[in-house]
Amino acid sequence: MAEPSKKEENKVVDEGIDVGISRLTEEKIQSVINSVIDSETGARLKAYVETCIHCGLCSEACHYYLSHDNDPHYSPVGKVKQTIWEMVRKKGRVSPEFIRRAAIIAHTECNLCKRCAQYCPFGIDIAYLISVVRRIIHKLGVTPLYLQDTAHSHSVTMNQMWVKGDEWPDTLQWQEEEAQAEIPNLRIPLEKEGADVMYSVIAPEPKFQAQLIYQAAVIMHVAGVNWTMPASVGWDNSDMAMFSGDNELMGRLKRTHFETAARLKVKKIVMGECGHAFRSVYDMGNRWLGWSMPPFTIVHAIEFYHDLIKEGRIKIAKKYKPPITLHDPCNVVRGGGLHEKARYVAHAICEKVIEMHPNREHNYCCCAGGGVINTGPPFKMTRIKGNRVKAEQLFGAKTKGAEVLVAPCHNCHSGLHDIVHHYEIGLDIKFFGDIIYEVMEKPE
Amino acid sequence: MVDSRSWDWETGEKNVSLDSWKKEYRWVEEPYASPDGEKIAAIVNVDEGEFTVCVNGKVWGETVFDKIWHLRFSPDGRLTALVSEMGEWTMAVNGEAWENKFGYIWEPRFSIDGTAIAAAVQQDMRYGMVLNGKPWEQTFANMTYFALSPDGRHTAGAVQVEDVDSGEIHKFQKGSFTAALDGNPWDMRFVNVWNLAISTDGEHLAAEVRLNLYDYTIAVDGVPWESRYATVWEPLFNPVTGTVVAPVREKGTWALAENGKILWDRRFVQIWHQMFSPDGSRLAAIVAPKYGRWTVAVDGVPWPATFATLVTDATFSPDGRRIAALAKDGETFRVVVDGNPWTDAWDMAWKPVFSPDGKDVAAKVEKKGRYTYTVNNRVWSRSCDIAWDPVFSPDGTHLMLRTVEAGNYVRRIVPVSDIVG
Amino acid sequence: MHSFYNFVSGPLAWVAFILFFGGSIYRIVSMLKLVAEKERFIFSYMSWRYSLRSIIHWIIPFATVNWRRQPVLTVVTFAFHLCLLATPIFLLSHVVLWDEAFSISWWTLPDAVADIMTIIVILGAVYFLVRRVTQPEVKFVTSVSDFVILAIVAAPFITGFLAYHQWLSYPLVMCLHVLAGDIMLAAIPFTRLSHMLFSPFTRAYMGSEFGKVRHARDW
Amino acid sequence: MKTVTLIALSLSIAIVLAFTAAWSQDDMTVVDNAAFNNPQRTPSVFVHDEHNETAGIDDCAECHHVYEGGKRVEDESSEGQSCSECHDLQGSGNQPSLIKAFHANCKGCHQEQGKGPIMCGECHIK
Repeated sequence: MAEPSKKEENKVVDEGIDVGISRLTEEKIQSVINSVIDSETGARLKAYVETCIHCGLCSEACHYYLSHDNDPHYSPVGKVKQTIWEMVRKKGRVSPEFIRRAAIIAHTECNLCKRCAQYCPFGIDIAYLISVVRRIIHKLGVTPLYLQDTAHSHSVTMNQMWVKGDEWPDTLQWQEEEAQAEIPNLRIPLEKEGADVMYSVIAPEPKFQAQLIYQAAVIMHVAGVNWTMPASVGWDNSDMAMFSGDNELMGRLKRTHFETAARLKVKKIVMGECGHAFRSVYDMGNRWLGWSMPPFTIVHAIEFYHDLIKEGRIKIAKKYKPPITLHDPCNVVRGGGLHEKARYVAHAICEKVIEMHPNREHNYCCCAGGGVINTGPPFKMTRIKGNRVKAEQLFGAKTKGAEVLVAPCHNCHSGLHDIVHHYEIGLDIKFFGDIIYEVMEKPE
Repeated sequence: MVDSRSWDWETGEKNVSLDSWKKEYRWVEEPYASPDGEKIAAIVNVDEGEFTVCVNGKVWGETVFDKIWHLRFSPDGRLTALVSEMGEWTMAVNGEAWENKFGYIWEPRFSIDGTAIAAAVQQDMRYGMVLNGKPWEQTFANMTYFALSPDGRHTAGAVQVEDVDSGEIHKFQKGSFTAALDGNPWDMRFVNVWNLAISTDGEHLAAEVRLNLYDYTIAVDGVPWESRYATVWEPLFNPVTGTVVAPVREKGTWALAENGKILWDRRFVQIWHQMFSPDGSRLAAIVAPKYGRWTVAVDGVPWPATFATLVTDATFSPDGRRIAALAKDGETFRVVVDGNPWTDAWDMAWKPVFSPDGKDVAAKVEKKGRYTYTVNNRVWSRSCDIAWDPVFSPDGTHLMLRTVEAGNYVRRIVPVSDIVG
Repeated sequence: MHSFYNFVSGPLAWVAFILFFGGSIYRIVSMLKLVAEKERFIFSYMSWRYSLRSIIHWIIPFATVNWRRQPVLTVVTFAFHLCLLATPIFLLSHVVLWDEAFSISWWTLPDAVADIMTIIVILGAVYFLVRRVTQPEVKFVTSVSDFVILAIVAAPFITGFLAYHQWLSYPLVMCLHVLAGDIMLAAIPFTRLSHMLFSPFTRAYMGSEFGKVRHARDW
Repeated sequence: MKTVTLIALSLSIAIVLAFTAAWSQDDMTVVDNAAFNNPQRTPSVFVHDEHNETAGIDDCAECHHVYEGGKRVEDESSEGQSCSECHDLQGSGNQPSLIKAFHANCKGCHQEQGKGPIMCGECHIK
């Protein structure tokens, strides 16, 4: 086994991990690891483990590695070495303490951002290997508390935030009423069968950021989009089960989402500014269900705004003045290729766009994604300290004059907020929707 | 079933002008046509925070509500909506609100014949079902999935019987949910309960249950099947024998199980939306025979034709001999009958409708925002701004087509032969 | 010594070649079978266009961000791998042996050039060795097997170099050279030298996923 | 490999027989490599008389053979000629190239006899 990492000195206490570990026996660990490896993995795991030449070239891809002064424990391959290699090599005969460390590595020291996949000469998908570890951690019942609780919320309510059946339509009607004060005939059409677009969001929007739904409704209204939102489960496109390794639940969530779109007879699913949800509906959940590509065209907010602006369906009254810098979220850029469209939108709505470097597919992760922010307060500093390099990158953009940081992804938003705050960078963080709502032409 | 023999199958065309509505109200929401085609209705805004429903040009009842949503005709032709007055919610039927009011009401359900109307309700942060205006006596901390029996006499819900605060993951994993029939919960606790089904006779309740984070099965009347699965999908009662059938996942593939025993020999990449023929003798399901390919399997045998994107809205003919469904390839839909896709591809299609004798199939379809109908692989000559599902006459010779064309609601009785040729 | 030489260059060479070709085919076929059995979905995403796009970027020096970030390593690794493959194939002495044995022959490198290429391979191996023991991120993930496979690769070149220059005990060095070559060939399919076999596939898959599904570059 | 060795063997016996009766070359120490434009290796060590004496070769045609129409001509030898007169650098048809002919002639016989050098550097000494 690897020598312990420096940071193990200050052990975090997580009730999900600690209680889970206390219930483990070596036999249980062995049988779970082997059953996952034997029955759920195949050529990928085998080829990735056997092809890796241990060259370490993935190291500099990882923001954790860079932020920890190149501590090899945080390099992508280093994390693989400390987790799945060992499990494979020892045929599952690892200790509960090893599992504890593996849970912390897989859940809080990797965002599954796949930047390393772009740095490995062989194209080894290290995020996949870490996902296998998370699957094992799930099967062992050692998932961090906050993330597991989110998965439980998904399992009960089909949304991420324990939003109950009545609270969802109630919130939409409340936002509709609010927006009608600004635009009297504005509607948030619920359950409108045959609309062109189903608009889906993640549960933090109705729970904490209802103004985002308001803004989206205004954009939809002004652009004249024939849209609807479901009043049943299936409205939430988020998916922490995907990150907690609970694939069965991931499939259930995505089935609910897609079948809601099918029931509403829409042609497209337009989704809010969320990254992981895009990964879930566009790339992961559909596959578990047997769809090689999603059964409905998935349009992320970036692409949606891009099309609306390009087609002249929304017009910009006055471009946004403060210089902005643009954060490329991994799941929609490295995972969806929306970087140029994001720039089109940014330039269309803002007077000045200052690039941060690296950018586009090579942007540094926010360190919140991949379910890491959902491991909650116990690991907040893990995220912040693990992403000093992001602070440096943002500071670079700030030095060139950026005042506002646009992050078209919820997880990025929250993660970057912590980074900006902790490192005292002094950037306002906004969604595209915030700015579009502010600068677009609206009916008098 | 709704008896359509008393409907007017003689008059060729009836019209209701909709244009005038727009002048009368601040806004008019999307219209709904009654099952018999005689009425067209829409939620309309009278003034700020004042709503009513306009039915064939006339106002719906006396009351103006603070908010109205989910306007739907029940199968028996009553017009229902969820309405709010003075901060309280209830169901209004033909303009009259139920006496009982709630903190919130949502997801209304109709029985097959339309005589029963149920919905989920919340009052003082307690949850239950309401059936024809009468709520359950027992309420729950949360309720997540709902069902109304086919005959409309019973309601069920997945209910939380143990309070668990968010963050109490270990307590949650001990089980806090169960299912309740008519408000009476089962004794057993589950981690999760989803997708309830009530038997045809209304006596039995089945649900998907999760026994711990990893083991799933079907529970019937509170008793789980002995077999455990990696996961399961919605259970379904055989309408005749009363056995329960559900898709189950084992070792990464799906099978269909009946009362805990594997039913079909063949396994699939996916199985769901299983359905019995009306006489219970045939069982079909939407399946993926291989990754990324979809079709319908009948009694375990998939149609040879498979489709890339989606198969949905499968339906048996009344005699149980034929099956129609919709298949999506890329961005377009086709009607598929007994495995044979029809010629025309559409931007959207709706669930196919069989004639009572099962000979003819009709479906509402849409291309580039224009709606029309396709019958037996022929297409109706007209296209419309809005359309509702086609309805066959009891003798199967005519179709009632309900459309909106140039600001007019039109109810047409069209001989099937006019379209089929 | 001659009988040993005849053994390593005769029967043992046959064994080595059979193990190399047979083993390579076996490994690739069984890996593809495993995909077909357990991860069939992978085939749905494979694309020639994006596979080649990715492979081409990664086999051209400095065509990817990471190659540009690591200029010394890039030069060394490309020189190393190119010489590693080309030298034994186009070495005159080897081709002469092929010609004698099977009457097949092809273009050959001048011996002086091959000599330099051999030195490049040896120096490359030294560079990798030094990198392994000095770079913390490489050292951390290094196991004994990494030194073993490096030795397996370096051995035929070191012995070949010594044999060509007839330094040390020529017959012994020569025999060791052939033996080392046999070992390396046989080891390719069954050690992590199999990256030679699998990397085109892993690269192609990642390229396909990035190109076809993710609409992004994987370099 | 074995069959090849056999073929080479019989060939070399023939060559040796064909050449032995020719003139003696007591001054010869290496094989003449003048025919090679750009020889990659040092000429092969070959002390003619000493070799033949040690090897007990009397017949010149043992090495200095003559072939016609792909068949060895009995009782004829070619010791007056230079090897490269028949064996050009490329080789053609059944006619081995010069390198191959040398190797077959020398190494082939050594292999068969189980005597004499067979590794490259044993003849091409630096």
